[in-house]
Amino acid sequence: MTPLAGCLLVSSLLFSVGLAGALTRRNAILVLAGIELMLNAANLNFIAFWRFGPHPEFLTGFMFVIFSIAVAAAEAAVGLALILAIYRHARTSDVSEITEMKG
Amino acid sequence: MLGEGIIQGLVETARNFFGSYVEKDRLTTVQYPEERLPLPEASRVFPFLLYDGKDPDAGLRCVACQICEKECPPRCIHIEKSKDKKPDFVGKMQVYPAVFDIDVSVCMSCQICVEVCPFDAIRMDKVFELSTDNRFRKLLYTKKELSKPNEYYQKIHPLEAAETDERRAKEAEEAKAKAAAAEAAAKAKAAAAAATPPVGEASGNGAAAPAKLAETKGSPQ
Amino acid sequence: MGMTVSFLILAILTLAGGVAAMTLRRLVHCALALAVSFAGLAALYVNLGAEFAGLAQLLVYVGAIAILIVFAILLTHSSETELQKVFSPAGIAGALLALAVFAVLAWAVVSSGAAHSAASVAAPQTSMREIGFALMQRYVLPLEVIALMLTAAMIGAVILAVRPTSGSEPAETQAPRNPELRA
Amino acid sequence: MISARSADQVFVALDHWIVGHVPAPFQTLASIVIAVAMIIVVFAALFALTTVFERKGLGRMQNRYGPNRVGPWGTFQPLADAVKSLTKEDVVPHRADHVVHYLAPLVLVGVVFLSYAVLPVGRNMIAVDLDTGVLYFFAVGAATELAVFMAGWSSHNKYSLLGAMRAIAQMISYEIPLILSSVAVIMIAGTLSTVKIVEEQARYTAGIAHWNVITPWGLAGFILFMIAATAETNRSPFDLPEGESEIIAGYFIEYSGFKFALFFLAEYIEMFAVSGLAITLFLGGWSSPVSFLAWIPSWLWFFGKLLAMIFGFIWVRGTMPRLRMDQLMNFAWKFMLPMTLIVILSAGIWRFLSPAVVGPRPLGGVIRWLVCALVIFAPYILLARKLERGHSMEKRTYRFAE
Repeated sequence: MTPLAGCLLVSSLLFSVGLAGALTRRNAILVLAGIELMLNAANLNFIAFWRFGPHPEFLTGFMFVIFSIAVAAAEAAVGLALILAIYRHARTSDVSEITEMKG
Repeated sequence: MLGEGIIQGLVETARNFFGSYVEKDRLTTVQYPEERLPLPEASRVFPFLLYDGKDPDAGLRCVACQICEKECPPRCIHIEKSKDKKPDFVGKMQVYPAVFDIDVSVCMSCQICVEVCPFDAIRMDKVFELSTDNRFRKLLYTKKELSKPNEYYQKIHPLEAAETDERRAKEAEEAKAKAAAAEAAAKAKAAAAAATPPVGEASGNGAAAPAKLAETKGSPQ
Repeated sequence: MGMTVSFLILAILTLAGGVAAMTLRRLVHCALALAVSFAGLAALYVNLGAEFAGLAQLLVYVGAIAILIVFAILLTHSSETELQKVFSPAGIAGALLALAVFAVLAWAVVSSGAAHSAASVAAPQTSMREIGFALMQRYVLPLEVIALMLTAAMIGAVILAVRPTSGSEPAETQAPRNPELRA
Repeated sequence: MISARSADQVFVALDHWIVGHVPAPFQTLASIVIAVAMIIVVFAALFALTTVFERKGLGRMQNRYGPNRVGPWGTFQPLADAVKSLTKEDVVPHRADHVVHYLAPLVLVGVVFLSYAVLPVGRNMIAVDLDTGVLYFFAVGAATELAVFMAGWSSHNKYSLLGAMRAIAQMISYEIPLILSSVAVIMIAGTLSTVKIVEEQARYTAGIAHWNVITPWGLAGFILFMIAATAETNRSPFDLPEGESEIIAGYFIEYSGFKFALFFLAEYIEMFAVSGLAITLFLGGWSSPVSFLAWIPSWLWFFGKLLAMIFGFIWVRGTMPRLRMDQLMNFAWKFMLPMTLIVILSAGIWRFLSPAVVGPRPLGGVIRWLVCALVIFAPYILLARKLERGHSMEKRTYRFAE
């Protein structure tokens, strides 16, 4: 197995773990954590492709990761603020109990 | 301006810091075990027993009256009377304590024992370094450890000791005078008894009693 | 050829952290495991030659996001409640779905030619100077957009998370719903 | 100057000599082990010394002696402290989260020691010369917050949790001015490598070194950096995470014996690390301030500056009372943050007022200095007046003080 394939496999495994967490856990914070894990798996892919790709000198994948980290920071901040607001509203952070907008 | 006060404070602490190496006044700590501040005259911790003269057994003022034992609020004094008697400073025969223990871990230095003692036998000490590694034996002070000479008392509480000594000297003198008077009276009595018959004595007593009664009735109460 | 030992160790650490973060019962443990996973990923980036990205990952994820998550857990009192069983029917279904996704992804990785053709490239020499120039020249527009977005996100997060002071309008509208909140 | 040169490089030569005697496959490992061992031994010893010097210094500032019983002038006090903390019973609360409780001090100490990897303690004396040195320092330092949280949360004690929350809020708030004030230096030096930043400052003009601290933005940045560093390391007057009178001891209440000693160690080691970074960024690292003193070994310069910084920390601790939580946060966000941004602005102006713009050296340099100083000082006055509005205090008199 080449290093690139190894990286991609690790990344896909991490993605699946994040996905499983986001789907199964009921606490909103952990759902967010699962999403962060998936985002990180994607970042690992970018780094791997940058590192083993044909043109590392253009820094494309690298820059994508930098920007992605910045976006993730913003996402986490807003997401957790949302969870806090919802918690204050509904007194729970369990996503399966927040059913007020259900049709 | 913002930050001015901080600089003033920093200057002050820096003055303290560097000043402490040149000015002795900036270090007010007394290095206790080596240096000691003199204790004030009035300082008093834990009682001790006084004795006169050289021999702690012979000169011990305590007569084992057990007033202090009864008055002691935390009950830290334990006294056992002796079977025999010995003469006190005025020559009267008194019992003396066979056992006199003070548990200094219980004593609260309240000084009540000193105040109730009619014989000036117990006084407050100035010792305070009584901590020890054995809490069962070494904190129970026996008669031997408690007995201290009058000179020691004069040293630690000079004013009080002088007052006590003066009083005791007067008492001793009075007692001596009384003894002399008693002796003289006894002698005179003996001489009188030899002169007069016993019947006259009895009648004299009988005449005196009604007179005394009338006297008390007549008083303004 | 193949993967180096350090890569393997870091990958296992990262995955273990991720799995622990998604399966542990106590939420604070989950957050700590998540931090381990993030740190492992940062080390992986450094291992792959992306020093700057790895350190940025450490600074942002471990230093900020993990802390944010921890704060959120404490502020929502989630650390005290016992959670659902991990092996509930929904849990098994989700896990199976994730497994399926992984199978597809792994199949794609293993069978694609691209993963094998790019065998071993010498580690690209990227100095901080180059990264800086790239950020300031080629990627200056994304950089500015990101800056704007971060500012917007910060303001948004503050507005969302700030507790409405009693007397202001949001508190008035919320009051009948949960009166104990104002106490 | 041969002897001076060799005295300067004596440890480097020793390192090379030892590594040269190790079989070839293990040479990298040996050099790593030597670097790590040296860092741990030297800075742990400095920690031991600092504890006694701090107590003596504080004592002198408060008109007392400080420890003077163990050994001559109390210098063996750290040994007694070590024996005491090692022989104490290790008490763990019954309901504590034992694993996390156990790990927290280890993580903290480990992380804090990691940051020494990029500190140049002398010429050619650095564990790893990273291209991203300063970023590495801050990135590794970010993990201390998590360790503090672990300690506070796992103890299952409301005071330790409160202390941890305070500590984290404080550390996050002050990390921003800390990083921003070092950004000015990074901007001027054009590199994140600590070695290059020091080399940049080790140049001499007319016998005086190009230390960043002698520029207006460098001076302001240095002061802001040190304030932020004091808060970051939870030292007085920003020690309210461990405020004894309010929350007993903060996040490490439930630690005793050796684990408590580890927390104590981590706190001091972190202080040295941040001081070392301040020296690297602003005080010219291992370089001497004037060129005729350059014969003194570089590591002596570094450690001399470090001791001076430690004295500064002790001095501040002996002077100022603890802040309140709201004062702390207001100070971070309303004063430190704007001021660090202004420092960055001033550094930018400094960069563009090169001699080509303001004229030749002596006069041009003075103009440049004054302009940059004004850029910092005018906003400072405005900000200070705004902050002081409504807070003016009359001079107090204390009835019983005199």
